[in-house]
Amino acid sequence: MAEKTFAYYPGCSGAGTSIEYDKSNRAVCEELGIKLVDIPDWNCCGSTPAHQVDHVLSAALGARNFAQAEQLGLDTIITPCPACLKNQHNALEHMEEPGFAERVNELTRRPLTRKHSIKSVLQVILEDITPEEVAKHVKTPLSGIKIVPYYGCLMNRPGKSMKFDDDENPMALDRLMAAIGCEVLDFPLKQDCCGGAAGVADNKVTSRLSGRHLQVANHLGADAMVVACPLCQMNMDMRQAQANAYYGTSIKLPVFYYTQLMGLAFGIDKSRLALNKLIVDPAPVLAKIGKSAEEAQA
Amino acid sequence: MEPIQLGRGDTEFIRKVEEESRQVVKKCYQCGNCTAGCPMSFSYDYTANQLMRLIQLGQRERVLKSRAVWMCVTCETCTTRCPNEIDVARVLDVCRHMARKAGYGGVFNNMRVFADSFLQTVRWNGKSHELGLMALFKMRAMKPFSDLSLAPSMLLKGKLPYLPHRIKGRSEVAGIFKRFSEQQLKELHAQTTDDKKPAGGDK
Amino acid sequence: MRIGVFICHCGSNIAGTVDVAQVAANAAKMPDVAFAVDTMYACSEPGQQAIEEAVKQHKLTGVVVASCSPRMHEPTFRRAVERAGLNRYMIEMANIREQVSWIGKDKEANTRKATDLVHMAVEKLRLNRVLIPKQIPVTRKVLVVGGGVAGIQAALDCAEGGMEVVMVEREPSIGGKMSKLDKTFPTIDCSSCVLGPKMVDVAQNDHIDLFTYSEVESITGYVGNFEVTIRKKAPYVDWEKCTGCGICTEKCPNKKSFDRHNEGMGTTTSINIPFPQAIPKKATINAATCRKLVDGKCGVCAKVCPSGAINYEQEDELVTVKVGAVVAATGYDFMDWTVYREYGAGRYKDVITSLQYERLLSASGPTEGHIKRPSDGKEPKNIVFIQCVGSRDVSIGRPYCSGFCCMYTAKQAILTKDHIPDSQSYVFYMDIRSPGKAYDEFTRRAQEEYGAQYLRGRVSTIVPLGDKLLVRGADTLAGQQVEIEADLVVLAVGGEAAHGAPQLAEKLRISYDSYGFFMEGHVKLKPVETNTAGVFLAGACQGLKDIPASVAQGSAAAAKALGLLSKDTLESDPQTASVDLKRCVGCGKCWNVCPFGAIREMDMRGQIKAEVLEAVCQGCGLCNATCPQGAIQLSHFTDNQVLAEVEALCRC
Amino acid sequence: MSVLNESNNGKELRIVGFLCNWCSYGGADTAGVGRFTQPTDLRIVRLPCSGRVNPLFIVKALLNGADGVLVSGCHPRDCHYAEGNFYARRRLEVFKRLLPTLGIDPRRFEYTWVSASEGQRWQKVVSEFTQQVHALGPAKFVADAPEFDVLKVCAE
Repeated sequence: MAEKTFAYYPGCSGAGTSIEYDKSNRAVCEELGIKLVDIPDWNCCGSTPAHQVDHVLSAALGARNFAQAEQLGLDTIITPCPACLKNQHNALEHMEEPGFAERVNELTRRPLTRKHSIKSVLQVILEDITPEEVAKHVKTPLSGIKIVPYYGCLMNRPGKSMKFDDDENPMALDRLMAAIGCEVLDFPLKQDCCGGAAGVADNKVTSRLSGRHLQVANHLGADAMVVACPLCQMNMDMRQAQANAYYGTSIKLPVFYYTQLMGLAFGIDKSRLALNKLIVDPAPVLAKIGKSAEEAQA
Repeated sequence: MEPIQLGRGDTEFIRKVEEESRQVVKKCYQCGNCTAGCPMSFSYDYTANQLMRLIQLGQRERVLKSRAVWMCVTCETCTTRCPNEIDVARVLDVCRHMARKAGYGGVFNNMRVFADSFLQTVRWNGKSHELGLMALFKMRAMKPFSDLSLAPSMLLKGKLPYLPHRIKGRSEVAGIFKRFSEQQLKELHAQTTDDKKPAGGDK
Repeated sequence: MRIGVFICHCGSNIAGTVDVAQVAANAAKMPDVAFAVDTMYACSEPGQQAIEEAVKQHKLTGVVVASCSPRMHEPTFRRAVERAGLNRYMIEMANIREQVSWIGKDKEANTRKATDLVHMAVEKLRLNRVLIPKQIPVTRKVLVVGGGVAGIQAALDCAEGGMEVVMVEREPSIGGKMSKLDKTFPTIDCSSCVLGPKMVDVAQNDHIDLFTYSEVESITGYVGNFEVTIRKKAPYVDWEKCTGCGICTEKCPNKKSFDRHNEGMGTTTSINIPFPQAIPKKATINAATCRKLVDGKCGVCAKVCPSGAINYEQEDELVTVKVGAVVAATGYDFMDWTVYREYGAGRYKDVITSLQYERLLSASGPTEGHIKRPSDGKEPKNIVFIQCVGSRDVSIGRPYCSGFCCMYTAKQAILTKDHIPDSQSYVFYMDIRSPGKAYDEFTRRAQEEYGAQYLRGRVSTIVPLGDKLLVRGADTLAGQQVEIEADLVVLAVGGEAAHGAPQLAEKLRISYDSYGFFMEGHVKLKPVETNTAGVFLAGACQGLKDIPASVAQGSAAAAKALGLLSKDTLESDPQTASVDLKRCVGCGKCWNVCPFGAIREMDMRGQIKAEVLEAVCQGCGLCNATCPQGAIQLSHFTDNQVLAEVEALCRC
Repeated sequence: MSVLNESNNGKELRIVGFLCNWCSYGGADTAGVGRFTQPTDLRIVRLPCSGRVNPLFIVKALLNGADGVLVSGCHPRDCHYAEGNFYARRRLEVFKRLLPTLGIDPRRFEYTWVSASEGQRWQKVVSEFTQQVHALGPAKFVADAPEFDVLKVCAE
């Protein structure tokens, strides 16, 4: 299969709180023949704070990354992080509006010379690789574990702007996880907001919101949650104890990045998937793989 | 509650919001769908649709002094489902920009302090630095002990590097911030000069 | 020629922004103008009399009236000049209201424009010829398309007036949407009790020829003389023999067919009679699911039918009828609500449409009038009604109000309490629209007497949680987000034009709006006429409306049809094309382009020439623009007349 | 404009509209009834159908001093006479392409479709076309139009 090459924007958290996402993502892309060329000396996209302060400032931070990518001669940037995606997607969209690009250029002093686009790694895997092709790479189907896919709010909404999957009932993770053998449960809160970055400012907010997700997932009998967003992962995994405290529950639900599970199914070495970085211990769930329900109980 | 003096609505405020957000707030017919779907509604003082209404009425102060403009997390549920195709999240974002410029929000507004702290680390390093951000934020927000319980496990797992990753082009990034601040100052100056002229309030 | 020009003030409508006296003074200088004056209301009785007197006094041979749109008052002024002894086609109008005074306030510019328009009319009139209409015989029979309550009313009224009626309905039974309703607002009348007798009247009326399970295939001709081809779809049952005994439906082994009458709330057999009161009460086979028709195995119905009516070989049949007028009463359909993915897009069994709910309420429905929710058959206690699903929503291209949902939702809330006394209804609404007689009192009763909790706000999403549905909405009056765990959610789905309406409109050559609703002749003054002579509208096909309004319009359309066909002959419009035989070279371009087949080839002493069939010509002028010789000319819109108008405008 | 009516302050231009009676003329009426303000330059010639428009009319208008010509009919598939506007579209499209060979800026001529219910659309069409013609300014006066064979091409 021909290799697909993209400019790659890892995002700041890839070196920190979501280091396991960055690692597993690189490993999975390699397996699927997606070549990632890191944008040289990329900067922070500004994330939520930048667009909360000013749209031009936010777009300027993104624009510098696009300018850096121009050195690579690649016009499509892909990123694993929906927040980075959304911010830089909006930067491009806003720069189409009259007068906006000029205001951005005043800040960056580096006008863009090419037409750029940005999409998520998930979109590339779903649309360019397809779940059918993904299934062909599976060495160990992850049968025996029940997962709930959680998409968060940033990746698909609003549909007329993001143009990926369904903005009310996204199915990308459902389909990919089914392709690697998981039992995928219909998760009614798959797109309800977890509170995002508000957790740092006030963790009661994230506890309140993500606690509902965890309870519903638990109620459905899920073994694990699968996400594609570092913010969601952090709120669901790292802050799971806070949510438990908030609601007086004692849920222990591992929260995987979808690339980690794909890597497992592809037989990629576990160290490259950084499973040990997860806060809620995934071991009991991983032990279930390949076993039927009865076996698992015994 | 003081009555809204309809004749004294701030039309310039309406125009500015519409211009910056590129949305037509008049299209809002107050169905409440934005409020209905808002995950942060519990933390608002005015609901999303009330904010839209207050903008329609030119109630600048009420909008910009509201807690809600700071609490919105831009999940865009409202934008996605608005029957009149208004990008409500963008309108609220623009209001937040205006509130910030007007100096509202205050030093104890956690959402504001968080944003400031985050961008400070980006300004210094070119990338955000989570540990630095945490320290900066917790200090500024005067709540050093919240989330403290998370630190050990995160540090242990190597998910919070002590030192920031610094990019080579950080001076370029700092330049973006510098020029932005200069612009803001200039604008602020222009505004304060304008303010000396008598203008309609929105009481 | 001696032309009289009358400049109408239309009160202040025109005179407010046009210097009418100046226009009259300018007109007096135009060629052939013998008399020019401004007048308060040209269309009023004194106004018309003034025109008549001026014609006589000044020996006028033609009249220009500058007033409103000719689409409004041309017939009025034609009659006026006719009374004064002129040919009725010796009048032209200048539209100085809709095109001048109402669209700009600059009096100077308006006065100039009005003068120009009068000048154009004068130049055109100078080339007008006397035209005499021909008398054409009419077929005194009316086609009613659609057998819902509006069509039924129109058909019965036409028959009552002594007219022959042909009714075409595409479903196997007449009755339309109303036959699916349990009760009707605001009186909680049983729907089938009030509609049933009317349906029977249709069946029993000797003047009404009923074609159900049929559609209009094509229609040709013109007012008074339409020829309609009807396609009778094959029911695979000889309806002459079928007695409606229903044995076939009892024995049919395939019981999983989609039940159209019950909106899919139950299933039905492949051969079925849609409902007990169906008219005609005849069986129809669903060819998509019938085992015999799909794979040749079965044939049970043929074996059990006591009258030998089953015929698997039956084919569609085309029937041609001649009628003088057409009443379109094709009703409406519900929009496809599954575009609301936030409401589950059909994935949640207990989110149903209001019409489906109507079937659950109905004693003749699949649950025999017991409200059981589709997922588990349990009786719901908390029922949420969401209004404006597919109405007043720009984002899905449905900006209009459907008009009847507020009322039927109130009715359903009331009935819910009647059926399940310990239930609680919640109604999400944006505005309660209840302007009919006793309507608003009805919505108040739903709240005050029946305890329905009304919440002003839209619903953002429905989330299934266990066996409940979490409805997340807003109460904008309380300024709060609200959540309810519902057992059943009923969507008040908005209406849209009946599927296939635009295609029928094209066959009938009537206009339709961008949503597919048929265009009336005039929004206010011609609500049941169309711009195609002889075609009338009744019911929701013209715009969504409730039962009383549909019935009223059915009667109105019938009155129009009866009036039209009350005479034995009609006058044809003489503004038709005619051929100058000297210039015609018989190239045939005109008869090739004529959309009506109104031009034919004829032989004139060995030379081929074109000939216009005056009664068939509709006066579009397509031939005129096509003729390379200028030999065929449309009366009153000849090349010379149009060019005279252009010249009046352009030559300095 | 006409002999009887000289002064127009040089602000107005001569724009001739050829409208079908059933849709566009009705649309213009609807715009009037709705009081949708429009520029005053346009004068409308009422025709039964856009199919009645002979390109000769447009040429005569443009060569005799009109600054712009607008033709408007029923939307395609919605013609009162079933298919008149299809013929119109075909003819007018060919005609528009031939305008430069007559020395006429093709932007001085537009054809469009407006239904009887589209009052607001009519307002928009008139305003935009008037603006377009004003941007071009007054047409240069061309005396005595020669006979053009191209017109016959259009008519077919």
